[in-house]
Amino acid sequence: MVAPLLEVRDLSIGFGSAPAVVRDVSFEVMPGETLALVGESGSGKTITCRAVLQILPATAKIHSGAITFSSAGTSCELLSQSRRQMRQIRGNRISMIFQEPMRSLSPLHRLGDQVSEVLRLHRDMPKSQAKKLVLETFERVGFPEPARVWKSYPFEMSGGMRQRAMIAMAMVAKPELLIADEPTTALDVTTQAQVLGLIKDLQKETGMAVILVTHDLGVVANMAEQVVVMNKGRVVERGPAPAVLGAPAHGYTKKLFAAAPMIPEVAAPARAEGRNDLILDLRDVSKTYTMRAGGWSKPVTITACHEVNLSLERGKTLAVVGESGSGKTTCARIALGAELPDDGGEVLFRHDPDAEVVKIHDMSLRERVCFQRQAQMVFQDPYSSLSPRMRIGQTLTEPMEIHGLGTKAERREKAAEMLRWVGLDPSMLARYPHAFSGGQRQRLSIARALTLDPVLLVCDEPTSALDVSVQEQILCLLENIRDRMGLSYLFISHDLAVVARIADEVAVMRQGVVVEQAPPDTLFYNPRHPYTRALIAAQPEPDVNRPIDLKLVAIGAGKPSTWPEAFRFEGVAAPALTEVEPGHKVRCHG
Amino acid sequence: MMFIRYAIYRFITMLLTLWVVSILIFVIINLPPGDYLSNQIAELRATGQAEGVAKAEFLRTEYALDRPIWEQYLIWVGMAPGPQGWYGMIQGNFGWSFEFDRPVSEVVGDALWLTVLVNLAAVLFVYMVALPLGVIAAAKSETWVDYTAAFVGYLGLATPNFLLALMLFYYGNKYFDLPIGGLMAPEFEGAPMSWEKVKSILVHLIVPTFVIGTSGAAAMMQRLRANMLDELSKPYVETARAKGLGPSKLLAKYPLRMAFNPFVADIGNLLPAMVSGSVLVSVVLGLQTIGPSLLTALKSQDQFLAGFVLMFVALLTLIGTMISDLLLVLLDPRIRYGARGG
Amino acid sequence: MRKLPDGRYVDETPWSDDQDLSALERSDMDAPNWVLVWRKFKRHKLGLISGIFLLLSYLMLPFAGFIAPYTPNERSAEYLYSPPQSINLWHEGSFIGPFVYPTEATADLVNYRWTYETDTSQPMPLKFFCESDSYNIFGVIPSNTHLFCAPEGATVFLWGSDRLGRDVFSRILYGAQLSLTVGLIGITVSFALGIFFGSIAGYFGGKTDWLINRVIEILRSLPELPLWLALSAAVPSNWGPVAVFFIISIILGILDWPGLARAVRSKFLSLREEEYVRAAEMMGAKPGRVIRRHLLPNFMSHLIASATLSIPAMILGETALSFLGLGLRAPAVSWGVMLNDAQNLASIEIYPWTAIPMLPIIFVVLAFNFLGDGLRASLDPYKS
Amino acid sequence: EPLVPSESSFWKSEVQNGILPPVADRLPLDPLVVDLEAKGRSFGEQGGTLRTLVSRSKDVRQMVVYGYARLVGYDHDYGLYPDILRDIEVEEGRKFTLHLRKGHRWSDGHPFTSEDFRYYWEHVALNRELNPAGPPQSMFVDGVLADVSFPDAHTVVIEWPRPNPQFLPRLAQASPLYVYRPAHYLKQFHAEFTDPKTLRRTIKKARMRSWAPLHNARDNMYKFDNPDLPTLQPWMNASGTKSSRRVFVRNPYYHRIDKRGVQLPYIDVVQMTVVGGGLIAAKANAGEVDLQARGLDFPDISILKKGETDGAGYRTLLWANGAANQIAIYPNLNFADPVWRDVIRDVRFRRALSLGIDRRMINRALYFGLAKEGGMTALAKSPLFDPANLFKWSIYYPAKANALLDEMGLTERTPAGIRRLPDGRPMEFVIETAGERQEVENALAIVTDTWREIGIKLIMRPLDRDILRNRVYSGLSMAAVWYGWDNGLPQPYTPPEYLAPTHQEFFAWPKWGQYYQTGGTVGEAPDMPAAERLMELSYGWDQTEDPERRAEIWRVMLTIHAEQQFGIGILAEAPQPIVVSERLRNVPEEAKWAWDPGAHFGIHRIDEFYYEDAFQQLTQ
Ligand SMILES: Nc1ncnc2c1ncn2[C@@H]1O[C@H](COP(=O)(O)OP(=O)(O)OP(=O)(O)O)[C@@H](O)[C@H]1O
Ligand SMILES: Nc1ncnc2c1ncn2[C@@H]1O[C@H](COP(=O)(O)OP(=O)(O)OP(=O)(O)O)[C@@H](O)[C@H]1O
Ligand SMILES: [Mg+2]
Ligand SMILES: [Mg+2]
Repeated sequence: MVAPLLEVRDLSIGFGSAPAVVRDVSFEVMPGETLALVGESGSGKTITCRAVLQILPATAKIHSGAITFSSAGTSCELLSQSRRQMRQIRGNRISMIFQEPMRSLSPLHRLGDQVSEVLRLHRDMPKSQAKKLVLETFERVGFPEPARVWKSYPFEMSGGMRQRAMIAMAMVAKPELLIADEPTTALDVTTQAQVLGLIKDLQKETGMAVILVTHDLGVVANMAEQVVVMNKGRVVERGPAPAVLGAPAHGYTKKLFAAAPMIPEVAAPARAEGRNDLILDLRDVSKTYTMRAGGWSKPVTITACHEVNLSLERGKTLAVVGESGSGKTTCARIALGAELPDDGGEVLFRHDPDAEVVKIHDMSLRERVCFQRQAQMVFQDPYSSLSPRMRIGQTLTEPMEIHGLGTKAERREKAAEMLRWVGLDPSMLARYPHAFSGGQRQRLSIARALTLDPVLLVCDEPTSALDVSVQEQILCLLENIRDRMGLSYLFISHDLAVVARIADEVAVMRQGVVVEQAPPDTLFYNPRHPYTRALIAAQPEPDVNRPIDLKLVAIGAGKPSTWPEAFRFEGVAAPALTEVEPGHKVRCHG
Repeated sequence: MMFIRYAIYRFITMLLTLWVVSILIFVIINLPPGDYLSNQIAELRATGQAEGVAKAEFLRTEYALDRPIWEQYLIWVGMAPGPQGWYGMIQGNFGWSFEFDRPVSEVVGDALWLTVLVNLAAVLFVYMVALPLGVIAAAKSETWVDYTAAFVGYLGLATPNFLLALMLFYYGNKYFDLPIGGLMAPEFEGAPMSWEKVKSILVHLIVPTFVIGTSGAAAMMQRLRANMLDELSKPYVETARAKGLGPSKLLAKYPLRMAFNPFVADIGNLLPAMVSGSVLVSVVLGLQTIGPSLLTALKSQDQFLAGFVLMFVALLTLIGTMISDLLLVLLDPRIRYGARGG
Repeated sequence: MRKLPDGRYVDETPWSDDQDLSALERSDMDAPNWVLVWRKFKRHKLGLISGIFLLLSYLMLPFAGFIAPYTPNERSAEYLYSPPQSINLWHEGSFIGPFVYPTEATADLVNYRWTYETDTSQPMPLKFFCESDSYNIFGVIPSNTHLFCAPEGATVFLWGSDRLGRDVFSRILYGAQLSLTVGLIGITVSFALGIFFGSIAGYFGGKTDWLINRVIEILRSLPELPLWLALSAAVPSNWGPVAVFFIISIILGILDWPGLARAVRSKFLSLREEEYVRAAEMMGAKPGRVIRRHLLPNFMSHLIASATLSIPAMILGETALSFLGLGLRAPAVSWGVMLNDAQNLASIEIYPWTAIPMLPIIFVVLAFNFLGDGLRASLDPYKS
Repeated sequence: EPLVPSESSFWKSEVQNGILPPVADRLPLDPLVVDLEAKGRSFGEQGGTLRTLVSRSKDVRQMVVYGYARLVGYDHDYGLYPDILRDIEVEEGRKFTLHLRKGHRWSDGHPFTSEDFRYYWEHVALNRELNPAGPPQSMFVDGVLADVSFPDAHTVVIEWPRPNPQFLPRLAQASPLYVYRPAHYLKQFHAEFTDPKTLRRTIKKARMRSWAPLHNARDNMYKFDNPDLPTLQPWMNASGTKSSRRVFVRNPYYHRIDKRGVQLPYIDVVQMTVVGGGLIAAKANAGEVDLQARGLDFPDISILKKGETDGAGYRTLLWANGAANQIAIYPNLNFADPVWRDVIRDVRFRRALSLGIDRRMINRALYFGLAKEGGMTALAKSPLFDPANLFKWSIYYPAKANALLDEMGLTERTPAGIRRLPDGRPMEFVIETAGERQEVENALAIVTDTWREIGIKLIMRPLDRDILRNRVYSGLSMAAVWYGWDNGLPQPYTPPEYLAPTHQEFFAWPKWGQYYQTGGTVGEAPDMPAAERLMELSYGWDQTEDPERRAEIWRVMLTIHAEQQFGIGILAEAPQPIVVSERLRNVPEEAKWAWDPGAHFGIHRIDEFYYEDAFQQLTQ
């Protein structure tokens, strides 16, 4: 029998004197095998993965356990390795994709530099060759313009793009073991398919083993040979994927799988129409950025979105889906006035059916304060949007403090209440943001947005880091509030199942333009645009028996220039959006 | 492109600022009552040297000191004709030093490069000592390395420069045969460069560099340490560690660059602060920098000399600030100089 | 763990849906921030010790007169440059409580120094809670009781006496009153201004930034030296040295802010682009709030370090200034004044005890540094 | 017997190469032959390098002071004798006939004749461009300009209608009145002698604006910073101005020789190095000087003695300071504040201040008791010395002081025990100092304590020297500290003007001094009887030639000062440490250290100092 590449035995990790957050975790990874680590948000997946690489937070303590890494006939105990030996392993033989790509990339260094560093370090490669390889990898993780990425800084990238850069960084040196901590949360399904395909290719090519942390059971079904299910710091079930997925044995596993959302088989009845009471209206919104890189040469401009028209009715949910980097976040930020649209674009907001229209792109100070109370945002990258030196208690009470709501005690109470709403314990109020798991931070972000009881909520992938059961809980919460208080959502997501569930209207974006827009039932059952079709096809399903063809899906719709005649375009010179049937608009020629 | 445009814009601003500063400097050096020549005359009278009085009176008209102050300013800068025609700084004439009875350019000439030398040595010392020590102190915070570094640094800070210099000179001379004062053995002054001269300069530089440098080094070290400690636990450092970067390279490439921001902002101040900070040190240590000339010039109100030296320091400051602004843009790509909310 | 036949393992411990293992103590949740910080600070031993040391030093200030056996300008004409005397407990093998041996000075006119001879046959016990020269507690309540004084016919110069026969130990105690307070005012002024202007320049950018930057540039290129000289002539003559120094240190502070302001500005220029700052703004936070709650805490370490570094500069500021005829002067007593008196070779080589004031400076400075470091560490979110 | 002067080894090669004439031809026909034995000095050999330090680069002029070659100069007994001059005849105190030495030459070998005096007088002093303000004040007596004539190449006659008792002392000062110039050198810069074209070229090269400043810049007999300027001093400047070490080499044409025919100076080279003032003691301690007094103060003695015992190769001599007083307080009789002014003008106040000073304590604390305690008056070495003056109102007697102040009606006191002025302000007596001397601060610290006993609060305010002076002159300072009169050793023939309100530099009466100095355009006329009396006396001294009468006037003036306490002296003749190389000879063990008369080392004639084992040096 082959020795396992990595063997984790009875690992327990705790913070300070508190009870351990990871308890007696054991699993093993065979060479070339993919092990999926699934489980509840905050159950210790990330900590376990970090323990393998010995990059735990300073305050974490390994109480017990052993991690053995064996390859090429030698095996070593990672927990007792010297730092020097550890450095030889990190990045070289084991590499890791971190969960929060924005914070995990250095803001001052270009992506090319950061990614190619691994090669220079461990592969002893000349610069030019390293660059070539990196550009190639960039291309493989789905960047249309690798050269631009090479000289971009992380803050110039969209969430998904950063994540892909992170993936490229981990894979470019072709390690023996790849630890991927939720590598595709910020990716649209086609890009996700492409990335997963790449991982599989590499596995075939080099015999790489993978620990894949994910909450997307569809991905698990498509990728994993082994599954480890974690809950509250413990492994509750582990075994071959077909077995676990097919017939979950443990109570938690059962619950988890039951919660997996799916695009409903039959069209859900459309909700009641309430016409022409727009709370938010984006008209002809475009945004171009100038790249910071290249001080001496001519400035490079990037069109993040182009003539986007979106309107959100009061009490409704407008979902935006689309390719990573297609300008969704940009639109959302413009909608909230965090960014100004290029000249000509207009953003109109009416907080109350009878109220005056406020021009978001041109607000007076008073209007701004007023608007900021009514419209809130859940950021795509929750970690960066939480002040690192503020305790969560302060962060959550801050919006109320700003607007002078309630007494101190009331504010605290409300903060605690909010935490409970999103499924966290109020005792965490005194913690700092870094002491949470990815999914917990995402929930904090949601909690913060809700404290002010806004009328408009812009959610930029609010549940991407949540396991399905918690996601379910959050979605219910959002729906609840919407129905109770008439909240309106601009909802950005990659998860079509979630969109199908919550949206009243869906806009599909690709390369800065909206290519198709319709209510979900129309869209999901009668997609017209080739890109929309590709998206739906790429949605993985949590069924081992129905794997999607990653290759095929990854090609997706391909480049706009390869699309059928009716939809084809180059650059931003897209055809106009035409209404093909009532409420269903598609960008096509005539 | 954008960078070049910014640089040009910054340069023009600098010139404007320099002009404003020149006015202020002129006002300040003329602030104390009297002027060089009246003081000179008083001194001559006090010591019974009636002889020189006539000469001093002569100089007063010669250098337009009898005109209203604004006219003196214009003449000094070269924006108005003086008694001898257009003869100001714009025309490249820095005026006359009454104290040394020579043209300012001659008085200052040699001292200028020695000043730069001493201060460069001090800056180098600061960086060579403070940078690694600060980083190490941060990396090994709260260990004996850290504490020793802090102790030594603060020892230097808490000892008055002059006392420190005196001690170093005294014991240095006693036990290591180091020279006392000066920047080179006098026989090398004015002599062409030679290996011996360089050696002499180096030996003479030891104490001044140390004295001027210690306070700067301690300051930089401690602040760098604090800034580094802030950065060390950020996730991007972990990423770098996960790549398998060695500790020194890791520290230097990622957190140090982040922590460096406040220091880049301070580059503008580095040289001028050392120049003016080293004035007193130079005076007490007898270094032939412009420091002593500046102090005597100021005390005796030798206005053209003082004015020139001050303008020189101001120019250094302005250039330094400009460089620091430009570097800041290069260092941190996130920085935009636009107004908020744009 | 139980192994199922199909090769999988299932956890057997009873599982229920709602139970949280990461529950902390409840008290933490409601404790105000400073309590949490204090709890962390307490664990930083060096910082704590330094803090206590400083606290005691400051608490001592009003009572300096009580602790000191002499008043600051009290001269013992017969004991110039007396070396430090030791306080002994045992005399010829028998315990007789704290006492000193009397000394006698003779002028050595060969080497031109005072030589002291100790008469070890005559132990003279110290007096405690004795009455001697009067001083003011808190600067107002007159008193003449001292903790201990020299016995009749002897002296008690713990750290020697200076050129005029003044007790170095007492002067250090009195000097602390000025050195530990006046300079801090300058720091406060410079920090307040530096942080204020630096943050608005850095945060708002644009025209505000331009304007503040020009002011900074101009201020920094303006020479301080001539200003001091001008000032030394302009200060009204009947002002006491302390008042002069007080004003000077405020002016020092006013001139000193640009350095800090630029550091703050540059850091804020980059920090303001952070996502959490955007988030705060999108919640409607006013600039003041963003600066105070989001930006400044992220620059706290630098500020704390800078503040501790300014302290020696301020304590010693006078020594540099006194070259220019400013700064504190006798009869005011401060550590800087004392060191100023000691700035000659003789003090280094022949009367080294006159340079003792360096020690309290170093101690105070180190204490401030460690205190600052402790504070920094307890504000550091990444440290538990 | 005819002297056979011997050639110095220093110039030997030049002489051999014909660059220089042999020494016999270089000396004047009638050189000044120094009688060393009479002074108790020994004959020396030529050679050696003397190292000394100064703290400012403009202190090169100390070489003119130390060298002390004057037309007439003081001898070590403070009598005036011709030096550069062969002889001087004085008629009625108003006509001075100067006889030059035949064959005397400038240091560049050019003859020194009456032509040099003529050039000075006609083309420099009287030239309106060079001297817009006219000839120096010293050439006027009661507003009448001297009449100068040049009967022959070696005679110059300077006369006034009325006696000019100050003329000779002026010529002998440390910083003398130069009534001659090296004409042959300076003419090239003078518009009347050089054709405009050449001159313009020179002006341009020197980066000057016109010929007058150029001439002025080249003509620095006292500043001594122009190596090209010929000189008559024992050493001539041989260094450019760039270096911090100035080198002075022996003047081959110097006019003094010893009885053995050895041309002075004995020492070949003087090296004067500019170093930071604070380092002079350290350098001396390390044995890096051969003769040093400047920059050394009494407190340095202990460290100097230590260096001596550590074997740094020097001795430390203690000379007595020649100023009338080491530390004197000058209450400003012209102070701007009327209330204070009235108080200060009350002689009882000044006496009380003086009585309230514990001079013994200060002496002991600062000078090991080695200085002379007492008020400001002529020093004991002076024939005009009177012990009564020394101690008048100058004994520590607080009770008497208190009584005097009470008598003035200053009986109101603040709670802290400070007396109040008539208008109720507390008596905070602000004394401004130049902030240069630690002794002053320490002395005032002691005075502060004893004055507190008489109800006066002393506030000391250190300022910069120039600022202090400006404040005093404009009546803004209440009192100032300075040295006593420069000349503590007056002779009956010493003009006593500095005791009368004729100088603003006497800080007690700046305005009266200005009034006199400017002929009444600035300042105020003296309006105190004592001051007016001093004025009269000074005038009376000028009017008489009789030494007895002059001495009498001197005594009266000194008594008035002692009675009035215009300047409150604390102590005098404080020891001045002099570091002397162990190998240096002919340095007096005990002497006065004084500026004028004295010229510091000047009257002790450094040119007669020599090295025990001078190694012979060749010209560089
Ligand atoms: N620095 C820290 N201090 C204290 N507790 C921490 C710290 N970091 C993480 N935790 C806690 O440890 C637990 C496990 O965190 P971990 O990041 O491993 O969760 P996760 O399984 O990756 O969750 P997610 O799917 O949400 O990313 C969480 O409850 C979290 O709150
Ligand atoms: N500050 C910036 N400077 C330059 N380019 C930017 C900047 N912000 C975004 N972009 C570019 O704009 C485009 C759209 O970015 P956006 O963040 O809106 O994408 P997105 O649709 O949210 O993608 P994702 O799903 O990956 O988050 C991307 O190509 C990105 O590189
Ligand atoms: Mg995680
Ligand atoms: Mg996005």
